[in-house]
Amino acid sequence: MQKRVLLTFTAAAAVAGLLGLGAANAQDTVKISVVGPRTGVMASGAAVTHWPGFKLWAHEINARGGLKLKAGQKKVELIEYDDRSMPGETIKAVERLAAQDKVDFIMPVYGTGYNLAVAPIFAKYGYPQVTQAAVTDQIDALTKRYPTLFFVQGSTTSFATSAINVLKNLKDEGKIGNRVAVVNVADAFGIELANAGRPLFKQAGFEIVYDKSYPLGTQDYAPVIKAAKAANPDAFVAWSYPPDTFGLLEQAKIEGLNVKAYYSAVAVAFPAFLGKYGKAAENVLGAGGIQDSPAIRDYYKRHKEVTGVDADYWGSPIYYSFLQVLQQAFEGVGSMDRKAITAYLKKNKFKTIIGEIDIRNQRLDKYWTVGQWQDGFFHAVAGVGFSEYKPVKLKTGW
Amino acid sequence: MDIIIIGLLLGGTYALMAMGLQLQYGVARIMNLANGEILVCGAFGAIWFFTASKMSPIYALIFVVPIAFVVNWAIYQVMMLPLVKRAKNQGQLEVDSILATFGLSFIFIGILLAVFGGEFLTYSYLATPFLIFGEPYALNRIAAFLGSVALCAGLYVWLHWTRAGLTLRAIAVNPAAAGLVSINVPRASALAFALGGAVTAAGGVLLSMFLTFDASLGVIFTLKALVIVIMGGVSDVRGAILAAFILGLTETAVATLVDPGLTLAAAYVLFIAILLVRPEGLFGRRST
Amino acid sequence: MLESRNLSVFYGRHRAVENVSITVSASEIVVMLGANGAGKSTFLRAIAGQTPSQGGTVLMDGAEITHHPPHEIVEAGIATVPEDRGVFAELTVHENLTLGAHPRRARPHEAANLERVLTLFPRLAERRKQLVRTMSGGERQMVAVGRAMMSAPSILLLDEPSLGLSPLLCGELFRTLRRIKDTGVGIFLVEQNAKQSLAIADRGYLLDNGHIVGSDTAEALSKDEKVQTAYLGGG
Amino acid sequence: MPSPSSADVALTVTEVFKRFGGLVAVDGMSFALAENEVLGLIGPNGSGKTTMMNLISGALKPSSGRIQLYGDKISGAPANEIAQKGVARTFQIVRMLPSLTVIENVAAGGVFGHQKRWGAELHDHAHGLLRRVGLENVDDVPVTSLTYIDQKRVELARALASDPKVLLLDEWLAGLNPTELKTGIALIERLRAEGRTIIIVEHVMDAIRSLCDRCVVMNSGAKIAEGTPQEVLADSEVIRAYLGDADA
Amino acid sequence: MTGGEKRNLIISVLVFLVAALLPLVNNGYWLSIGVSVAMYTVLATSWTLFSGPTNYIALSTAAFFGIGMYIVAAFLDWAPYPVLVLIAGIVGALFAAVIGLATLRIAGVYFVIFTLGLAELVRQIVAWMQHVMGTSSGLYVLISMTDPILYWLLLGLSAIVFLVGWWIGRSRLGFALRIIGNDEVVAEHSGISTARAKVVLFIISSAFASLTGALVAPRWSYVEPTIAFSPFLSFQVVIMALLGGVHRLWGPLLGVIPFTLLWELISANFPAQTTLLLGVAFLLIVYFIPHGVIGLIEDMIRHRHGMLGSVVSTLQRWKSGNA
Repeated sequence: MQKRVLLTFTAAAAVAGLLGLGAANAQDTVKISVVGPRTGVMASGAAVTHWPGFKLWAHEINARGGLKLKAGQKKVELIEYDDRSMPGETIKAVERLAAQDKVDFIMPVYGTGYNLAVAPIFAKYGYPQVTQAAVTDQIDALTKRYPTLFFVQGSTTSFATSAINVLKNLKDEGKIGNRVAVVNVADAFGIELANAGRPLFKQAGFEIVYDKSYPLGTQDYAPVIKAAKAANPDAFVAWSYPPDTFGLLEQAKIEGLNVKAYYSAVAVAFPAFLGKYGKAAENVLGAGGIQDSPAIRDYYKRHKEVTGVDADYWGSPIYYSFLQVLQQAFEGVGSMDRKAITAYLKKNKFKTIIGEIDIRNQRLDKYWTVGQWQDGFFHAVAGVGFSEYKPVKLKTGW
Repeated sequence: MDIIIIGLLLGGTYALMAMGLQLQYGVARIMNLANGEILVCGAFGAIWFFTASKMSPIYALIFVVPIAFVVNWAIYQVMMLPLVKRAKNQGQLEVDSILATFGLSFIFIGILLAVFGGEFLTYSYLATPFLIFGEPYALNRIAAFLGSVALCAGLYVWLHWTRAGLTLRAIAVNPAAAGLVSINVPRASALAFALGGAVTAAGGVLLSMFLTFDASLGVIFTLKALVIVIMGGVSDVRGAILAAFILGLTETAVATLVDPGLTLAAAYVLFIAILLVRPEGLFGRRST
Repeated sequence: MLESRNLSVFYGRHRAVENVSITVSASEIVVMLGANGAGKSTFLRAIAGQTPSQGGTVLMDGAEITHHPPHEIVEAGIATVPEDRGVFAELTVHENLTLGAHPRRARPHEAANLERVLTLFPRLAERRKQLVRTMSGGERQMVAVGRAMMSAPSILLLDEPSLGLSPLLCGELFRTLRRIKDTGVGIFLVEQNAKQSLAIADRGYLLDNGHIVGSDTAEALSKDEKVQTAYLGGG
Repeated sequence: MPSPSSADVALTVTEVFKRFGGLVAVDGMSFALAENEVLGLIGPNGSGKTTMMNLISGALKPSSGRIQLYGDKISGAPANEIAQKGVARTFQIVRMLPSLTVIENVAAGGVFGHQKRWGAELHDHAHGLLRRVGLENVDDVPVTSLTYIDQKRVELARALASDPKVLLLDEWLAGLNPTELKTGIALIERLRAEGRTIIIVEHVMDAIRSLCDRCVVMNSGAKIAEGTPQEVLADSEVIRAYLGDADA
Repeated sequence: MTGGEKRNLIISVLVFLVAALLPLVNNGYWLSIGVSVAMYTVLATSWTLFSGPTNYIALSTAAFFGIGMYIVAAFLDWAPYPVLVLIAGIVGALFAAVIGLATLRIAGVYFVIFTLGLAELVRQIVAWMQHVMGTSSGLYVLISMTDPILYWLLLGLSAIVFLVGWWIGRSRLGFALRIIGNDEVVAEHSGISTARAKVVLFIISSAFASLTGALVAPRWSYVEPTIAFSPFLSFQVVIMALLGGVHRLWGPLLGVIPFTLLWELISANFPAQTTLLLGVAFLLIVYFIPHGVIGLIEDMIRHRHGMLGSVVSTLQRWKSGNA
């Protein structure tokens, strides 16, 4: 037994040595690490917004010669790690980057739960954590708890509220009736949205004629859509995730669920959505949305050129904007001093492709929440903090 | 009526997912946890083909099926056969094959990621309503259902009416005795494994017409296929087909009559209940 | 002719069979007698290719078949009826018999062989569509022997064919074996039932603790006092 | 047949049937076993003897009928409960616990059965039993290294370890060579002399003659004769059952 | 207690004490690996308590782990955390008892998939209940739990697992299990209620998984069904245990440590092909360490050649088997 234990320790020590070798220490570049899911349940979402976002940003910075720091211009070296959609892996990877590899900067991870799981580590090592892919109702509690944590995608409730407001406005204008069918995916974000939305619908004077959840991984949405259709709604709201967003819409189209307002949460903003449904996507409402501008159009073009994939109309531009914010913070501070960067973020406003933004309060002051496909662009039709939005159109069949 | 038709359509989908695994486990005794990844490969093949050629994805079967057959045959020869030879008993082989194919599924995911990237891949084909008794159903699902029926029937006829099929059934029933009637068990097992892989990949092609895929999605199909195969009883392809349809009908009935939120829970309750009543599955038999 | 030369089988360090040499020619019945655990079944399984052997050789008509897989051994003309019968319980009688004709050597004569088997076992002709699982022990034994005969073997190996059979069925089986022998097939059986098997056999070997301890004509063996006390009991 | 209620009856089997699908393996068996008696259960291959033993030990449940141990119904109970009530057995094909040592194999029978022992008491008891069945200095040897006869001894010692009220020996002598057979018979004779209550299933007629007080003969699942060994072996029906048509 | 046992006990206590010092030495990266190792040690060792002797491959770890997590997450507003951890253990045990009693007839691969289905079933029901009951607040576990404390708690729990395992090994229950593992028929006929023994072990094993889930919940902060009931967790536990060896109490530990380090090595050095290489590493383990690390070590001791030699000989055997 003694011998074996000894042997184990020897082996462990040997591996430890190897691990140590992993961290190089040349300092002619700025090492920036990205942790996120390449595989597992979160991977497909990350493949649309997370990975290409960083790739485009790093490419553009390096193309213009690097980050302008006090010590001179330095190129960005992006190091990407796969957490396989497992929080335990995310925690280990971030801890390793912070404590072992001592990288210059760590980007936020992908997904609400994952960002919360690593928030203590970011806080402990003082890295600012500008979570681009996290939506929660606990912003107040969390930002108080972690002074390095920033939220830029708003709260669950704000998404539900905005979507319901869009419908309420239509109702108040007399364009649709007050019957709404609501379905949701029985997983974290879907459940949260559904639970936040239920009282709001009532307040807005809607009658919920159908309210059911369906499991993540459902392969046939015919029963859901048939039942929703049978309830004869004026509007249809699905607090949905990527695979079911596609499945629900296809079934709605086949069943002829002819509501005047069709809302589905996550993934309507994905380029694949338009690619798959083309004309049928017209006037579909979804979470996200972007205000059209030449800067944005240019961004989409560059995104496609550099990463080879289309950016979405929700997360991608937000990712890019906040990478612009970080870049300005890095260059404003002039070094990769984590504490100074955090402080800088809390003091300044920034100019980005989506306009001037402010995260001084550890949260974004304005963001878009509801978008609608109109003529091949997913226009923002509602949000928080903006004064003007594109008018909502009614859905007129498939 | 509605429930029955939707249930049958879904059952056809499930049969596509499970039949290949049934062959691989029932005959070759390999509990292939990479089954779902093979299905995803088939689907990706069809998606790639459709996007590139704009021709019916059904034509993708022409190259997906033979490739899947060859790849799976090679997997069996290179990876599984050493395990089969090494295993002292069925239990050992089961453990080894579960571990090995679990690793294999990682490799498949890695390759798919490298080739296709990680995002959702989907396309629209035959996504038009088709009226049966005045009710609309998705034409692509009906097409897949017909494909599934054809595949089930073809497999059944082949297994029951040809000598080669009889050989495979003999191995499924009593692998030890198969050698006694001059069946080259390793070769026939490789054939079954390859055929199972080809059937799974063909299922992927058909399912790609209406499901959305990404590289990591295989595990969902693997789980479903495992449940169906075990529910049906491992050594009879009829069990898997029956189980697939029972599952499709149950899920649809629960979704329509009770609560769609409980469909998958109901599926697992059904699965567990069947095992409690018949621990060897619907068509299974306790070894005598 | 089937021949084993100094065949040995080990299970780990445990010696099950050591240096066993036998011959079986066409048209003869050879029985190997031995108590439980003497190594008879192991020896038979080694010849049939179901258990690896660690020493010695097995020859069929002069060609070496040691270490060949079971299906090649059948192809070489050796059919085996194992102790558990090895039938396909979930298949029909007819399917079992069809599978028996799977070897390439047997396929051209499948129809004739089937005819012959069904003549040997008229019972099977009546029950061709029945699942073997639903049949009695005796009927299963018929299926097993019938299936072995479907492969048109030169040599038929049987492991304790009398096990689990009533004396009546047992007698019937042994009479059938004699008829099979008359068609030119060599039969090798391992048995505990010394009395009945010696009655139909031409020659016999005695196996004890993995070794051959005696061999003679069946007639001589059945009169041998040692054999009588050891295997026939007083009853 | 003695009445089931009489005090010296250890085991009664009443109208027991066992069907497997369509096959009737045990067909209305009834017999009784007196205390301190050695009963031989004999019959040709496939006559249902081992099935009968399995029914008594609880490895199988009867389709109908009743089995009682000292008036206490045991039929239908699981094997472990029957073992705790005092029935121990050996198996037709010797069953060792291969990863355990010899003494652990024996001790396995003495912890959970009729009489339960543990710790030093168990160890001493198992050691004593090993000596009684003729095994010395092998306590800590892996059981797989023993010869066939010695494994049979271990199995016997294991069955005895719980001090069972009724011992079932299922072809315990099968597979022994003539010398070993003598030793084996002597061993059972000693058990008989100790006054143990035993049912023996056996093919070796010499053993039946010398060991059994009484014999029950089975054929095709049913009892065809009962009496002293001499009586039953002279019975014409028994002879016919064993030999079939005198052809062979 | 024999001298050997005393010595082993002292060594074990020393190993634990040394392990307990880790947070004082390194409060960062190595501690997070330590947490991982401690967590999987509890899960794999307790898994082995049941599956080792019975040879039943249970893929239900995630079900019980998730139950533990959700109990903490759902009731944090109503009860103090330590109480919830205990409740999690008790609920896990009760649930295991029900499942264990219901599933005794199921064996082999049917049991494997059954337990896998069980985890999925629990996940589905929990997700559905969250919808029906409208408890979105139950998802956050925002209480402070620093890495050193979590580590010590998990280390303590693993010490308890080892003590329980050691106690079982010396008890009648342990002896009964060894007999069951050898031959269930003999066990039954020796008076052992094999059903009860198995259920008791299943309960013990599952309760530890629930406790682990409850302890880890605050570290993950946010609990959602897909994460809490991830089937990968179940697989990983099984694989680690099998890699180490399931016939000794400390076998799984010898799987957990190298496995965690190997995984870490791959994730750290090959970020782009992590999954692919994990798969390859996996296959190499299955093919070349067929009897687990314990088997490798025992092989080494038996043949007195180094670890490399042992792998090479396995390779040769494999090649010749393949030819």
